[in-house]
Amino acid sequence: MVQKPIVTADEAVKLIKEGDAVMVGGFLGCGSPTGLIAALEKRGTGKMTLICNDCAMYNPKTGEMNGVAPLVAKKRFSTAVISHIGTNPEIQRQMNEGETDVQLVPQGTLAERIRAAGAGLGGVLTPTGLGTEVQDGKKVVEVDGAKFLLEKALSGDVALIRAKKADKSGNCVYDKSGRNFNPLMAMACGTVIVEADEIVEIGELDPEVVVTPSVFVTHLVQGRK
Amino acid sequence: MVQKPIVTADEAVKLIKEGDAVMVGGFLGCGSPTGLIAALEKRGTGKMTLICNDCAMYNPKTGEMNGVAPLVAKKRFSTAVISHIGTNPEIQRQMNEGETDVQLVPQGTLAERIRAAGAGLGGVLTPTGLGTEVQDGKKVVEVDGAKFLLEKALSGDVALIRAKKADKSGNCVYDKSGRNFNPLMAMACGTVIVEADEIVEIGELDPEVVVTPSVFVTHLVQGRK
Amino acid sequence: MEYVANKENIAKRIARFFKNGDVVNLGIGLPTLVGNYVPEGVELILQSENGFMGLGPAPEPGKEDPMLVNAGGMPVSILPGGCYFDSAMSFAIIRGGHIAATVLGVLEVDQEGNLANYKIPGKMVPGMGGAMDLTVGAKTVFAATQHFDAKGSSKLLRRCKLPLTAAAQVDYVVTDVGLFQVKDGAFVLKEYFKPYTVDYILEKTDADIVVDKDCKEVDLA
Amino acid sequence: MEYVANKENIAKRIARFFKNGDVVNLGIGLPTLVGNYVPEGVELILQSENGFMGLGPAPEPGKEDPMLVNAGGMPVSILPGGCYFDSAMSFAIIRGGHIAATVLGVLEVDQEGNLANYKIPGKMVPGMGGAMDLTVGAKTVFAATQHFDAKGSSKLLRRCKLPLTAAAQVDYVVTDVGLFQVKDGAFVLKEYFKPYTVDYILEKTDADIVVDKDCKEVDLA
Repeated sequence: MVQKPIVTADEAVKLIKEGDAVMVGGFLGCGSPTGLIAALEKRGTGKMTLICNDCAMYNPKTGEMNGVAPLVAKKRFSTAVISHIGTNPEIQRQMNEGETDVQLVPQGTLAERIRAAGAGLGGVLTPTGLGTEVQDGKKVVEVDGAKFLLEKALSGDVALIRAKKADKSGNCVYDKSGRNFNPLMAMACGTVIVEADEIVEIGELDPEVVVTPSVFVTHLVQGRK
Repeated sequence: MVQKPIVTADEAVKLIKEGDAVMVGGFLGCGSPTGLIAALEKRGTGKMTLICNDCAMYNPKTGEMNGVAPLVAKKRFSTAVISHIGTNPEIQRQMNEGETDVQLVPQGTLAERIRAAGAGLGGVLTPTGLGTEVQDGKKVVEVDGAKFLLEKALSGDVALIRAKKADKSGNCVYDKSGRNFNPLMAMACGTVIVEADEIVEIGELDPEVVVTPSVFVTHLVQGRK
Repeated sequence: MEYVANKENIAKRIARFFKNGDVVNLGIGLPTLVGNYVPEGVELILQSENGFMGLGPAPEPGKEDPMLVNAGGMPVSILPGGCYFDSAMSFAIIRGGHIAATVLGVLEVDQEGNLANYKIPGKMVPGMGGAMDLTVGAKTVFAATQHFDAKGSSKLLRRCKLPLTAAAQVDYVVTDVGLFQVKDGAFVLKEYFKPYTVDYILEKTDADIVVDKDCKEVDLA
Repeated sequence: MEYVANKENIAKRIARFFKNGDVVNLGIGLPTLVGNYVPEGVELILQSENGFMGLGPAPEPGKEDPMLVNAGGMPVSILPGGCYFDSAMSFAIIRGGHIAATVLGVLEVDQEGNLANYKIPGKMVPGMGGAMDLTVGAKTVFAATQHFDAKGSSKLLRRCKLPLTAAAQVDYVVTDVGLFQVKDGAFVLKEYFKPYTVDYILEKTDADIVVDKDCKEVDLA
């Protein structure tokens, strides 16, 4: 099985260009690729679109933050497609003051839109959001008498993924509730960078338990210990 | 974790009623629940709808067959929603002579339609089948300039699933290429009967490697050794 | 009669709805309390929308695992028989109707079964997270709320004014004064909780209430 | 000049297209032969649409595992680095464009890139299986076919008459007489295979052929 390049976090984030749509795994910081996030924070490219479940935790009193919050604080993203921002007052401030365009998407819809892009589907029909503001501007499609919103596939340019283990061909397994959006985002971007806590030899992962097949992964980064 | 009833194959197939839509896992017989199939063949309920990847292998010269082929031979199903019948001349004969209504569905579309039903989606938009007979009678939906077929969710009444191991709560893992449609069908039916090669105690399956969460499974059957 | 907010009573009453083995998703906050009052002999299986089944209690201090948190980001545990999955599977379980019930907090709930619990325009816009999918997908939707807000206004309304989380999806509203079933465009009062009375509820609630013919007093103390 | 069918040459030529690490799905039958001719230093990663990556050779007789078969139901093996998945993931990989190429058999192929390979109405209706998804999803679609059928008719046509597997998806047609790229409504002849000539191909093929300016003879022996 062919190996994928193993690069440093700094090298990896150079693959991201200004204006790119960047998907970042994690749920309130759990399962976020912290090394890649730190490198992207340092690099300084702005005007990107962040696609993520949430903007992670940020406590303005203590300055404590996790997950993608440092990228928000440094305004690396001018648009966020996201399901929840309630734990990060900074992104709420940026939204309220018109500094960042925040597009709120129901969490299950976000998951399906990303998966659809990865699976070559144009979109899915979901009942979620019918009769709410989420419906605004969207097509309502009736199937056998029931109404659904047409939600379009959502792809990105680069995915930043956190795995527990990856083999050198790119097969990944995840760690507990750190799995969340990671396997979906790994399907939906042309460049897929996996920060793995551990990089193992090809053949070391049981083929029955691989969650993300190697075919999706383009680069590997050794996670911070 | 609450246990699911462990029943015999004969008891299990009594849950199937005449006219039910029955999903059966397996791909050319690999990963089919053979004990449940034998019980259903014996039971004799007819006029059901079979939803399956294929009609498995049947050699009319030797009489050898596998997977769901015995159910076809005994005409337990009057309708088949299926992606491939090329390895079973008997279903082709039934189709040609108008005895069985065969609805051919592209394999990837069949997988997504079943998953959509399990996931509460009304359907998906796929490029597969555009400009072919598969398009007949279906809605074409344009998304950002690209055309897709609207393929509706496909649910069933009962799913017959073959797992390698199930714990007593219903969590399942599968065996190599025997996985195929089994985890999808387990999501898409009200009654989900798992024939497991091995039934283990709750807690014996690693929570990281479970493929079908217990929530989908209603009954367990000990597979034939 | 003086109103005294009582979250425990809300949780207690909802907990009595469940039967052994029900798979339930409890929202963050008040709904989480429901888990504390499940009757003897009933085991709830909790789904956590960030990606697992078999949500267990918080570990002892010092034993927290940062990779195992609930949908509020707080350290929890997983029970034997639980399992992990990705967010698409998590919401397939939720949206696909595989969850017996969800219990959600309330900003406003109305007699059409509309729920508003995720947004106060210009003031609080946290995003809907998983709430919209949960409300649409769970077989039974419980809206769990104090009957009155801090200003004394009824949280049960004729028509929600805030942006909706979901339209016409709420099955039961459980407050600290009574249990209401949403049916045919009205709140059907099924139970009133001691010390409140039917008259008190009818007078103080800003919505159409139908008193069920079997309506009864229940003591949750 | 006499036409002699030569499946090996078709497979040999297609095999030269691939670069190291390409993920490829080879259809049952002729396309499977491609795997035998991959150049030194090029490792193909084969996807099997029934649910795994890393498809390896058939095991020795007696060592077959009935739970590990290819999409034709024949016993195979899995290579280190391979992994199993369900049919939805398998076709997500296929439809989502994650497969560099697919090689498919042909009943008819036309100069618009239409492919018919799954049905002869009233005669052979095996079902499309995964062929429609593969043709639509793979980045590059190779139609692999003998240039003529058993009756001597060209399998490359102006317009397919059989029901289509997919419309306008074929990128290359590789036969035992030449290599054609489908472009702007014509077959562009890129290579002709010894001993055939450009004139022979133009005369015997029932379709519009454009001879590429760099068209050359290739000896596949």
